[in-house]
Amino acid sequence: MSTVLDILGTAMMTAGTGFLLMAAFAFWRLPDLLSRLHALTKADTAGVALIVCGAACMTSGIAAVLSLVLCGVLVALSGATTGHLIAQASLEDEERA
Amino acid sequence: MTEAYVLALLPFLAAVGAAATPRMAAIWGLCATLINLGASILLAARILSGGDMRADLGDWPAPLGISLVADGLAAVMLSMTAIVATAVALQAMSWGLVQPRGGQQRSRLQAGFWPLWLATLGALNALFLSGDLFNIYVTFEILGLSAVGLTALTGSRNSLRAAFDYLAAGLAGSLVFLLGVALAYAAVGRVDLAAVPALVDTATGRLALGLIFAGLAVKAALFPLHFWMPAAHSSAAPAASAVLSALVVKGALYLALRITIEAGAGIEVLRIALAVLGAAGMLWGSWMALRAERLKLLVAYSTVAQIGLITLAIGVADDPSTSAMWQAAALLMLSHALAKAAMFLAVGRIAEELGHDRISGLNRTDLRPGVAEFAFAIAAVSLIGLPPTAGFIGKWLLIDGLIDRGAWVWIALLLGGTALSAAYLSRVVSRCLRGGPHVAPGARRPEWRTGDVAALGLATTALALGLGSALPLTLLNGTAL
Amino acid sequence: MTSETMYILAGVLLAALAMHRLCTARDALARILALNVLSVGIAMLMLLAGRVAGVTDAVPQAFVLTGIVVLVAVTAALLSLAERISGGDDD
Amino acid sequence: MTELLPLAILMTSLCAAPIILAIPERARTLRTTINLTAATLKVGLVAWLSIAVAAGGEFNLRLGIAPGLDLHLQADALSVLFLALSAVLWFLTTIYAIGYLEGGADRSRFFGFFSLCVAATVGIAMAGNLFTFLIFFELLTLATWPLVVHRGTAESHRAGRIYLAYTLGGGLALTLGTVWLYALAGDVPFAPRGVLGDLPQTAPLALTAIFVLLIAGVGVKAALFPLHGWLPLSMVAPAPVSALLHAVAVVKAGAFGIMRIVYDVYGVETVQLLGLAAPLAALAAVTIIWGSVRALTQDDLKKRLAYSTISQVSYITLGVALLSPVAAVGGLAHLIHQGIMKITLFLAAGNFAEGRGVKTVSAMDGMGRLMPGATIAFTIGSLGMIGVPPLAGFVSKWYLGSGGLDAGQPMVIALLAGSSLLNAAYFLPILYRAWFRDPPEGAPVKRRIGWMLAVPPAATAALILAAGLLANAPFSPLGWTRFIVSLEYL
Amino acid sequence: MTQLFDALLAVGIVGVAVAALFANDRFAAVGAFMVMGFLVALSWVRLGAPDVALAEAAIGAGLTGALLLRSARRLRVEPKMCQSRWSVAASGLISIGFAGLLYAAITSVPTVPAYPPLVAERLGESGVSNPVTAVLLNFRAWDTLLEIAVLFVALVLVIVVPVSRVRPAPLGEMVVPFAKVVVPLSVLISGHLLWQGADAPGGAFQAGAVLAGGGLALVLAGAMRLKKPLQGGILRATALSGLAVFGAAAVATAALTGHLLGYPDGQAKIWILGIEAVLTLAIAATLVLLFHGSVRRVPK
Repeated sequence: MSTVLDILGTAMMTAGTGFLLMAAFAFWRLPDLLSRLHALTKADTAGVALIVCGAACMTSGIAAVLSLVLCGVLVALSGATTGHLIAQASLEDEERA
Repeated sequence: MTEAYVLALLPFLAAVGAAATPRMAAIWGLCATLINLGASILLAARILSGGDMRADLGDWPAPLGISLVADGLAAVMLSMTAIVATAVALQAMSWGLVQPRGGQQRSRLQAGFWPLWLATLGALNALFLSGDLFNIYVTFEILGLSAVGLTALTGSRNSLRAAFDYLAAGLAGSLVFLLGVALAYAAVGRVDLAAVPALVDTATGRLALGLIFAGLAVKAALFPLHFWMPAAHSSAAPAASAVLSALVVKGALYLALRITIEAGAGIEVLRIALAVLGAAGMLWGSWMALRAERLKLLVAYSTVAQIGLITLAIGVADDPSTSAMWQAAALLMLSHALAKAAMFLAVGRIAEELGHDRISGLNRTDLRPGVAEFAFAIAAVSLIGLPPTAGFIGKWLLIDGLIDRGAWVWIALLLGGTALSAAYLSRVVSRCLRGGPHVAPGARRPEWRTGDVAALGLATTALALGLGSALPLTLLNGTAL
Repeated sequence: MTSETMYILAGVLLAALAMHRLCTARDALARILALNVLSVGIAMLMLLAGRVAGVTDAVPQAFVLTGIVVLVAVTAALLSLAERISGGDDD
Repeated sequence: MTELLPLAILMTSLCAAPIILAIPERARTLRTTINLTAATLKVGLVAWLSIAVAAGGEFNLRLGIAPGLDLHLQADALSVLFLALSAVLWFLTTIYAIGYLEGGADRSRFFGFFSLCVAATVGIAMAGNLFTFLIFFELLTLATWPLVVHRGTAESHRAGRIYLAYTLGGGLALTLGTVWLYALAGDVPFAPRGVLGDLPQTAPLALTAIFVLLIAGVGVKAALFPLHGWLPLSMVAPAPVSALLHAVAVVKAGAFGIMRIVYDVYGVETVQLLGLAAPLAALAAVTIIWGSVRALTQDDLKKRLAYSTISQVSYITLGVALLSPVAAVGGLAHLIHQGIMKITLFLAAGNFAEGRGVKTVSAMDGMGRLMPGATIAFTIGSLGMIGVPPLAGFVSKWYLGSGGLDAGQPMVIALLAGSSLLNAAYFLPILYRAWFRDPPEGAPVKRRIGWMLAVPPAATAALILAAGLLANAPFSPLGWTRFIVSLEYL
Repeated sequence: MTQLFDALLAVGIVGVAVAALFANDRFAAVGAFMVMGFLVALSWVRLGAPDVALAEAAIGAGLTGALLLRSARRLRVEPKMCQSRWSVAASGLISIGFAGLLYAAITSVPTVPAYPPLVAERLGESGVSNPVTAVLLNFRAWDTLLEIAVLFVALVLVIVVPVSRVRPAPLGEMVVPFAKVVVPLSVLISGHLLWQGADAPGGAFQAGAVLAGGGLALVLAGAMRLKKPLQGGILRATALSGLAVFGAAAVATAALTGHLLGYPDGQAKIWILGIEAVLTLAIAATLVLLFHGSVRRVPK
């Protein structure tokens, strides 16, 4: 049973890292701020969620799993809020400019 | 050993009290300063009779725990700080004991001064007592930060800019000092002062000591690294600049002296570097003081020169285990602290009376030179190091030791420094006396204020200290070598 | 090249770069950043100096912790001074 | 109780100084009473001390400052000589100064530093070792400087700056010499016939260098030839200052210093051994001649007296440098005689300036008729300086001359004769103008000379006569110097 | 495999540090500095110093980053000092030489730290099992007291002497729901960290920093009206209480056991936890006030 979980875990974590790499690549290539922001928040949250699940599979003990889930929730929450705030700030700058 | 605990802790607790109740800050300040004076005198008496004392904090032995070491040198430094503290507290009293509610600008100056000043006092006491290098690093941080607070107190634009440069340079100096401590830890695995002799053997240890001295050079405004100091000391409030020039700079000099005592003869290269930098600082500071236009700037540059002199004294002293030449540096520090504090307080009073501190305008005929000018003149005498003062005894011991070694270059430099300091200080005193025969009939002498009493008291103590320098010297003999 | 020597190299480079930047920068923010990076570099060296046979000595950790807290206090003071200088409000 | 006497003498003026400085400007009577009581008290104490010392009393007071360094007050025969001179003359000059500065500005400051000066002079007189001597020597510089710049004009400040440069430079040389000597010989007390023990054999070169440093340091105040520049310039100071200080206290302190160094530090044999006496005597001779020559050309009265002081003080140095007991008696006696004579001249010159606004020699016509009292005093002083027989000047020159013969230096007689001629050359024209020329009509009376200004010159003139006529009385200056020299050369 | 990770991490740290130091856009520099802080925290976890990693992440990168971001926009850009190329090159050479010297010094002599055996032997008596907390709060408690004094002096400089009227504008209502989740969480986590500090990585400083993070979220959400003197007063009182209580505790221990900061044996853990609780609140309040600047008391 544990080997299946380990394989599943590593698979999920590699997928998560792949998402993060794609987010970085997108950040580098995309032209303007808003599209970069869009790609970044989405890909990052997904990538972190996958890594959290992968790690949860590999670790044992409910405490570790819970703290991992907490990390995932916090990253998702802060990612969304900061994305929104930066977008709002850049819009205000454009109006003022 | 309870006096040492009182000295180390009381100022911090009083600082918190002063910050918590801004309108009664002056009462906190005065009581704390007086208790501090009493404790330092008791400590000195106890050391005179009983010899050195060492207390391990929390009963943890030396390398692990921190130990407070109270020996002759520490006692001299503590009583120096206490005396200058009382005078500065007296001067600050002129801002009124209890602040009226709503007094705008004055209350901010008052509310801010006392907590920062008590924190400086506490940091100095902790520094002089501490026997652990990292602990000294933290005391340097408190010292730097509260000194910057004192500089920025007046709120004028250039005092803030000077405060920023002071804090940035101070932090850089402390970090270099911390890097030195880190290397010392890497070399010998422990950071208390007892480990300093072991540092001298390995290359890493010597580099660590070099870095520590570099950090101290920045903190003590030694010659090439003193760029931040004149602006900071001349733009601060009078009581604050007295504290900055007389005491805060002494912390770093004290530690340099303590390390040269602990390290003994091992660090010849560092000693010569210190002596050369000191001599250069002395000449350069005097040269700038000769050309200074404003009185506060002149006194600030004279601090650069005097620090150069003290560092020269530390650098040329022979190996402490054989000769007592290092005591000259301690005596010079003591006399400089008293005289410079008196001078800055007097300059503050002169600026208050005349409304400006340009040297060219010092002799308005409708205001005859009063007590402040007289205190300035006496302080100048002990700064130059003329006979009855402790500065003279310090220079005497120094030249005496140098002659035994036949080091004529250093003696020539010392005498040159004395002549230069006589030149730039007599420039000011003669300007005060210049009045013209037809003195205006209404000419009056400014009346006495508490500031004058503080300045005159300090200046006469500096003068009389020369005759009574047997006391500090016997104390210094009791230092743990 | 054990991992420790790499971290030592990182720490040394951090310290040296920060010193270089400190000497050449006049801008307030740049000097504050340089000081912070220098402090981190020193903390790195302190920890690595205390690392023997895979175990990091607890006392340098306490030193570094104290160093970090001291640094945040001084940085806050530096920033408020810098703002006051450039802000120029008429307090 | 009596061994505290030296301290009491020192304290009378040292404590008076801060009190007078603190007195507000308008408290005139309080200031005058303090001044006079301090002066009379000092004269009384000095008299008591001299009786005790004559009876062979020993006075030693020590205050330890650092290991191997202590402040030492000692009253021996030589110090009593200088003490008597400064006490008596300070008493007279205080009276004169009170009168002179009537209505002037900053009098509290003046009298404060004035008594500080005398305290320093007393300290120099009673110094028991070279270290204490150095402390009071520098204190003298600090106390006299504010008096030189007292008038506050730009010119007085230029003179003050030059004065400070010379005296502080000399102070540095003296400090270096003293520290060097202390480094070589440990504590250096003043004891008859010197204390250097075997040092002259082991380190002759160092001792010569120290001797040069010490004499240079002291020579500035003794106005020896190359170091005398400050004296004529500081005549800008008010009359009492130039009278007491630049004719008596400061200059004599320098000469006294030379005596202490030659007699009580090195001792006569060591000076002879190291061959230092000849150059010193030569330097003194040059100063004597050079001072008199410069005095000839000076039109300003006080400047002429200043140059004459430079040459007269070198008589004392000459007496000391000849190393013969008789010359020593001449030198020591001249210390007193020159003091009395010079102060009479300066006080009289002060009266001329105050009374008639006469400051230059050319304006001295007919002063005999306008201000007879002052001119008589001036005449007695001048004749004494020239060395006319019954007066004090003649006595000391006589002993100097016979001392020169005794030391095998016949050339000294020629020197003394020549300088006496020069003295006559620059003093007699003044007397001729004062007595044998009629005054310009309608000369304005600047100020009526009160008793305070008239009495002191008369008193000092009487002293000159007494010192000359009663020369061999036991308590006369000559008698006392014989007593000192008998101790020194036994 | 782990060596590759360490190598990557070390290179990453230096790269980001170069970006932080030499970037000419201020926000990029501050951003790079925060990233560097987190990477360094990661490296310290790798080096087996979790307490310090926590502190570096929370205070070094988080709070300092927040302070820098707050001030970045307000600082006037001083004109680029046209330093002669010579001085830049010279200082560059000197720093490279210095780096080489430093590296040689550190690696040349094998350190034999004197502390580990002592700490291990005395850990039992110290009342806590986490060695770092034992050193901080017991063996070298005097260092910590002085460190709190440093915080106090910085507080006085920024608050009592209102050196600057710094006031971060609230960032708009979007932060309020974010704050609603984050603040209770930060209180929970900081309490956990405080309690766990006795035997596992954690302690007063880390807990204080997390609590300050929550406080910052509140301030940015504009929810915390600091204008009213009452609220400002309470915050200032808790901030000052840190040094006051620690000092009083020191005096009490000196009275009880004759040694300054020598806890009566057996009750060390209670003393330490009590002090740490007060310190957590004090550090949090101080850091919030340092961020928020002077609480302007509206003059009546």
